[in-house]
Amino acid sequence: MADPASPVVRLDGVEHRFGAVRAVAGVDLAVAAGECLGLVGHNGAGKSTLMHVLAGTLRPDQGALAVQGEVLTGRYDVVVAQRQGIRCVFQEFSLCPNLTVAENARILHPALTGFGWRAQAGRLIGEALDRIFPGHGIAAGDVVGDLSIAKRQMVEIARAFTVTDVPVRLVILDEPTSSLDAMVAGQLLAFVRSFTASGGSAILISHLLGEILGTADRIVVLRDGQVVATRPAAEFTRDSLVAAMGSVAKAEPGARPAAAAGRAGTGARIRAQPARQTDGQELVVHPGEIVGLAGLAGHGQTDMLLQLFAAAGRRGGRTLVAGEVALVAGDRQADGILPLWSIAKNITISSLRRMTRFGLIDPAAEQALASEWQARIQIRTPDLEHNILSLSGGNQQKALFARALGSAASILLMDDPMRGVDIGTKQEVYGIIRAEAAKGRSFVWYTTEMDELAHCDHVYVFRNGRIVADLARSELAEEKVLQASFAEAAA
Amino acid sequence: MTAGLLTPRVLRSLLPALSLAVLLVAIFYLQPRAMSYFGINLLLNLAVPIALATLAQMFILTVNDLDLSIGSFVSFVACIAATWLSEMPLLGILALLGCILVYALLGALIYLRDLPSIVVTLGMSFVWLGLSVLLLPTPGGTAPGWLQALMKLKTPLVPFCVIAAIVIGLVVHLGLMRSAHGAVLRGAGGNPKAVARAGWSLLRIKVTMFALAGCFGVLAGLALVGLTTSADANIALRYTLLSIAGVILGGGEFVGGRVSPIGAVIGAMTLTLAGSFLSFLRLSPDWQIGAQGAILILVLALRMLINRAEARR
Amino acid sequence: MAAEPAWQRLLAQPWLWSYLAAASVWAATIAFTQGQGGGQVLTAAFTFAAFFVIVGIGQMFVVTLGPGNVDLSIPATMTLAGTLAMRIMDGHEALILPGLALALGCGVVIGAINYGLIRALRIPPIIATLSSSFLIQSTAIWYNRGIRIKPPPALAEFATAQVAGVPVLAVGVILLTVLMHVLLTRTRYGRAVLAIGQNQRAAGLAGIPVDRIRLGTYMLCATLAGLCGYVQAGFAGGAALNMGEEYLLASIAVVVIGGTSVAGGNANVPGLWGAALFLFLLVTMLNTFGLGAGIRLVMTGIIIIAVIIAASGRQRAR
Amino acid sequence: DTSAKKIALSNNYAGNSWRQAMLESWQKVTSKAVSDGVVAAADAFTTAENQATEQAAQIQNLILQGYDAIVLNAASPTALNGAVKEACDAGITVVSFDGVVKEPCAWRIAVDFKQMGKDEVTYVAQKMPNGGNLLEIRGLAGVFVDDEISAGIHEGVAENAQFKIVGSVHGDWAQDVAQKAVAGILPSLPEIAAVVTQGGDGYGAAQAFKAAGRPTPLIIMGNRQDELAWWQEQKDANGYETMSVSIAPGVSTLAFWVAQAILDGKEVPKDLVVPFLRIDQDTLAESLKTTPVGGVANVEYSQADAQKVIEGAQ
Ligand SMILES: Nc1ncnc2c1ncn2[C@@H]1O[C@H](COP(=O)(O)OP(=O)(O)OP(=O)(O)O)[C@@H](O)[C@H]1O
Ligand SMILES: Nc1ncnc2c1ncn2[C@@H]1O[C@H](COP(=O)(O)OP(=O)(O)OP(=O)(O)O)[C@@H](O)[C@H]1O
Ligand SMILES: [Mg+2]
Ligand SMILES: [Mg+2]
Repeated sequence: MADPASPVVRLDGVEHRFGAVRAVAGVDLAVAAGECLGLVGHNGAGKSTLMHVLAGTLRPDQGALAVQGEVLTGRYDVVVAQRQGIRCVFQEFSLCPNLTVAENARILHPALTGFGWRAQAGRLIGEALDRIFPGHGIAAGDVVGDLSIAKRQMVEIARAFTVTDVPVRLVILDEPTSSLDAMVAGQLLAFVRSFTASGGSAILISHLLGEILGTADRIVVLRDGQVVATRPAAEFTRDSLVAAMGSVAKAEPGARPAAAAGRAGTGARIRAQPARQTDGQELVVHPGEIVGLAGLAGHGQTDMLLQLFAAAGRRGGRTLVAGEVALVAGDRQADGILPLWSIAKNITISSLRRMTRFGLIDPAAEQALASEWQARIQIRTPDLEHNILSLSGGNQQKALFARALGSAASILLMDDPMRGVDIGTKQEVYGIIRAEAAKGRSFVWYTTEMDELAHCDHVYVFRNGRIVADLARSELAEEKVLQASFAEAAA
Repeated sequence: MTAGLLTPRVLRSLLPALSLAVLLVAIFYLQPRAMSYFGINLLLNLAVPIALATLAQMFILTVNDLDLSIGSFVSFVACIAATWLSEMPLLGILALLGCILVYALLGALIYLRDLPSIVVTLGMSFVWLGLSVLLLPTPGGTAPGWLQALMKLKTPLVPFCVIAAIVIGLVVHLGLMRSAHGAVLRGAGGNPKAVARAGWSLLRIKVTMFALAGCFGVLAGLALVGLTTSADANIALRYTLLSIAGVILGGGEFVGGRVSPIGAVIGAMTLTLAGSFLSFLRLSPDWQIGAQGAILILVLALRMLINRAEARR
Repeated sequence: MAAEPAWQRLLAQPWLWSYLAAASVWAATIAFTQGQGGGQVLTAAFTFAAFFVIVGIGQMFVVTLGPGNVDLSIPATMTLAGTLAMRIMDGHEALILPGLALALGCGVVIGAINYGLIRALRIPPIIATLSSSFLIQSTAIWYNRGIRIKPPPALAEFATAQVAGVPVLAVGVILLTVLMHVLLTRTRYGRAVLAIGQNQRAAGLAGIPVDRIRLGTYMLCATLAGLCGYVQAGFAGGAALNMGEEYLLASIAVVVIGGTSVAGGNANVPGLWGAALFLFLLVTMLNTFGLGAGIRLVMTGIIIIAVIIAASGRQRAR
Repeated sequence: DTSAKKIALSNNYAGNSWRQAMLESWQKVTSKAVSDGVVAAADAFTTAENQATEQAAQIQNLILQGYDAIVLNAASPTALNGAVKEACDAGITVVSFDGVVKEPCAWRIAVDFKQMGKDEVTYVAQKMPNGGNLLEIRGLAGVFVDDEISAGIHEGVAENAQFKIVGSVHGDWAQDVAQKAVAGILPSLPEIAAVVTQGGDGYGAAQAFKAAGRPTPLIIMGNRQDELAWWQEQKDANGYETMSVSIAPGVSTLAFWVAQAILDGKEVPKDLVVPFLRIDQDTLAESLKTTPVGGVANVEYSQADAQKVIEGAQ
């Protein structure tokens, strides 16, 4: 273990406010060389804000900051942080979508200039990608905007580990796995371990507590901007960690009774085939069903959801979608939030038809809907009229959830909707989903978390844009899903 | 994707060139005489200032701003070139440098006060026009001899205007698309926050881009007055719209730092040729104006068709 | 919720500065003439600003759809609608309403064509509307070659009527503005436009019928341009081929000076009046000062920039 | 013999009734000339935007198309010099009219715009020997014609010191713009005795005076039919007196015949002058009768007229 006496970075009494909100309320934090520090806390606990302070992109209102024992308070900013070898993979997408992978690497490295810089940058990022994510399938010349969200995330992570003139001392990973599937996430976590083993330091933020427990040496729990617990990871269990975060750990749900009448009974609400499907295998969804889409990220699940979304309200065609549809988008920055609007307006946009009287939107009904959902899934904000961007990442995701759940749609399409949502809220949302399904709503739920498939009545596993397995609830088992996800075409 | 060379990206970037080629072929078919050194020169020499103005606009669009004043700015430069630059060269050069400085300051102002560039440049368009009217109340003046000589240069084999267009396009391509610094400049259009988080000064980037735009605006004005030999306060007002259309036609986008210098040059040339193509058709005067619109629509529809065909493959 | 004091909310309005600018320009004019004609200048200002506002509303909705959205065919649409209506009415009072319907219908069709080009042929709006404006202008030329036909007297009277120094037309346009403000802020259509302007893809995925809304917006814009052409022809005693020329820049100017964001997703209707009055009064002020054309233009530009700087300072202070 | 020769008209603007009348006259006269076998072709070309750069490109295209002569109404007297020179170098005859070009190799059929401005003031002075305040409506800033007419007006005022220009606005040669500018400045002006214009803005000015509730001054008209009709109305009602002056759109046909004469090998001086078309109180009724409703008073020229103009200059 590293020597805690000479930390790589050290924060003392750091405080940061956004208007009336004390996002970080006096935090002491130190990271030792060779240490992987896990940082957990509910949505809006202040994790990202604290990391912004550490990365130099936000100036703390109070408190001191030291790197390698040198006190830098007051003259600390991004440039200084870079020069000290501190890198940050922010929670929000921080690549330039119009540039190639190699060019994005160059943005981080002022030293990459002169003749042949392009090849050098390509080599640098390529090597990093190979090291962290073997078999990533990303070329240095790819334009970032054309990549899937998972690949973009991989590029951003790999970029943080590239080295030119300054050695990398500390890498901050703010929910790096939220857009990655389990396999790629595993690659990353293994790499983080080897990185810290070779003397580097890392801060890892995640709402998947298993990742934290399995990767971090020490865990810091943040609640409402304050540190409430700091202990070696080995001293935490999943339950004690959840308790420290301030949520009540719920027992895993028992087996849901299979839909009483069986699938053949009622008429299907959705019948669809992926565009690339050749064998006639269909995706079928009945009223009141929760259908899961599984498989590795980027194998056609999102396309399937978009196909269903486009087919809604359209008569005829090969895809049958009988009913109104709402979607929880996977890429919340690009496809979800409306950045100029308040939280309330973001929530109500899909429900306005219900709130229109004599052609005019009824502000009271709007207010009521937003407040109702704020309470139901605990969106942390002093005022729903504040801009949506004032929410923490997880809370933005909750607002998008509220938008879809609050709408009148009978079919909900969910593209990995729990990205960045804290564990307490997840439990609430699982409950809501099950209750809504019981009322007859149908859910099509793409998830990268194996645990969540347990909530589904039926699971379709995708590979290479096709459905390769069709598992009823009774047949569901982790090995089967994994086997179907990876198996080379057998027949 | 089997064909390694013809990826969608390559095809997409070839589209502007393709539509230019189609237009050229159509013109040569209608008027074989145009297919000569002399003919190509006549067809394309006025495209050089437009291409320069289009590139100026492109620099501004790269950082998600829009310049509504480039037309009146080019006019003003032309007025300076036709008066001071030939009578008092030193004063003329200082004035032109001053113009570039004003552009750089505008960039700083727009960034620091977070102003909508479209309003600021709308205001500047009046300022430049007013200055032109003050400098040259009635059309006239004479371009410096060296400038006229340069623009009338008879290069061997390939007309000067073609060489100039290629050189301009390539230089900017190398500077903006291939250089290490160009990547940062474009990145600032794609995700300014990310660029700032990597430690770059957005202020410096804005100022650089606006100064470059001013620089190319000055070049456009000089090239124009070299061709027309004398100036007029209203001479290039149309360049504002032309330059925006040229960038877009060349595959650029209004936001997100997605631009293409070579595309922009080709876009400018396509717009110039579209007008010529029509005069070769000898339409009824009533419909000559409308046909300008129709030809633009045709050129773009053609690109859409190619795009579709490519998407289907 | 914590209620901000009313004055603070007022100060935060994006349109405030265009009104302040208009008021100060007017005050400067009146100071120069030592009080002479202040009321009459205002009457004229409201009369002419009304035309700017009509087209400004349409342009504002289009601009709000997001970056790159702009309608450059407004001048040509005005010309064609005015020309068509005047020629069909040919001075007959009985045809005033059919003439109006024709002018509006002309706008509807043009708007549909514009969006058809944008959508079906994937032509960027700026080039699509520029191209169609050439075609429309040609149609107007072909249709009556610039012959100037007088409007029916009743229409001309309505367009120029004043009650106690208050232009009737301006009152009508103020009512239209109120209606459009409600359309923008209180209806699903308005919300949809604002949402599309922020992020078209996200708006579509939130269930907004993006195509229908955009089509409707381009049609609304062209229809208002048609209306403006009709009223303008009634006001000026006939339609001229160049009657819309200055509306190209002016329509964009009133939108952006009025505080609507060119980046899309953020619009405001009241600002249009402030900006339109400001632009008219600015020209009047400089004319009254009797400055030369060059100085006048330079001053115009500098004042516009000064106003926008002042406005941004206020927004920052929030 | 010019029966094999081809003549082109290069026109920079078609967006007002004057230009439309000009194109119509051209069409009428030249199509007859073509069918009579005087020339082989006489095509008209108009640019989409009123811009010198576009017209320069158009001229270069006409060179490529092998026309023998280009008749030119230029967007700018100087900005086309480069293109005109190229045409001359290619052996093409260039005849400019209305908007003439300064390039020495081209012919010019000019109207003495300065004189026109001066004549307006002279007329006003004659009507109002006691003088008074004048309002000047100008055209488009930075354009040659605007400058010339205005200079003439100011010269006239300098010679008639009893007059004073108390207001000057730019109407951009568009009636609605002129009307707006006048309406804006009017409230701040003292009593106006007369309005001097550049043509086409008279009706709009009259409307603005009416809207402001001010007495109608003497307004110089610009030969548009609506102006003449209004004048006639006022004349019948209260004996209103004024004059109307402008260049006749049909001058394009004169330029055509001059170009034909040059191609025919005739000796033609480089600078020709045509008189402007003036309508006075006594010729009003007749002019109004021959002017199409909504159009412009016009005169078309024949080959013989052209001959006379050429001889007059020699
Ligand atoms: N730009 C901002 N403006 C105003 N308030 C903000 C802003 N950014 C964050 N906040 C507020 O600060 C608090 C802390 O947010 P932060 O993003 O640090 O939370 P987090 O712990 O990272 O949550 P998550 O797990 O959801 O990412 C939240 O209450 C949030 O609403
Ligand atoms: N969504 C919006 N985007 C931009 N500006 C807006 C928006 N909503 C309101 N405004 C501006 O704020 C001003 C005052 O808005 P305010 O909310 O008081 O109006 P309101 O009639 O109460 O509307 P609502 O009932 O929708 O809240 C409006 O005049 C408008 O200019
Ligand atoms: Mg966070
Ligand atoms: Mg309100």
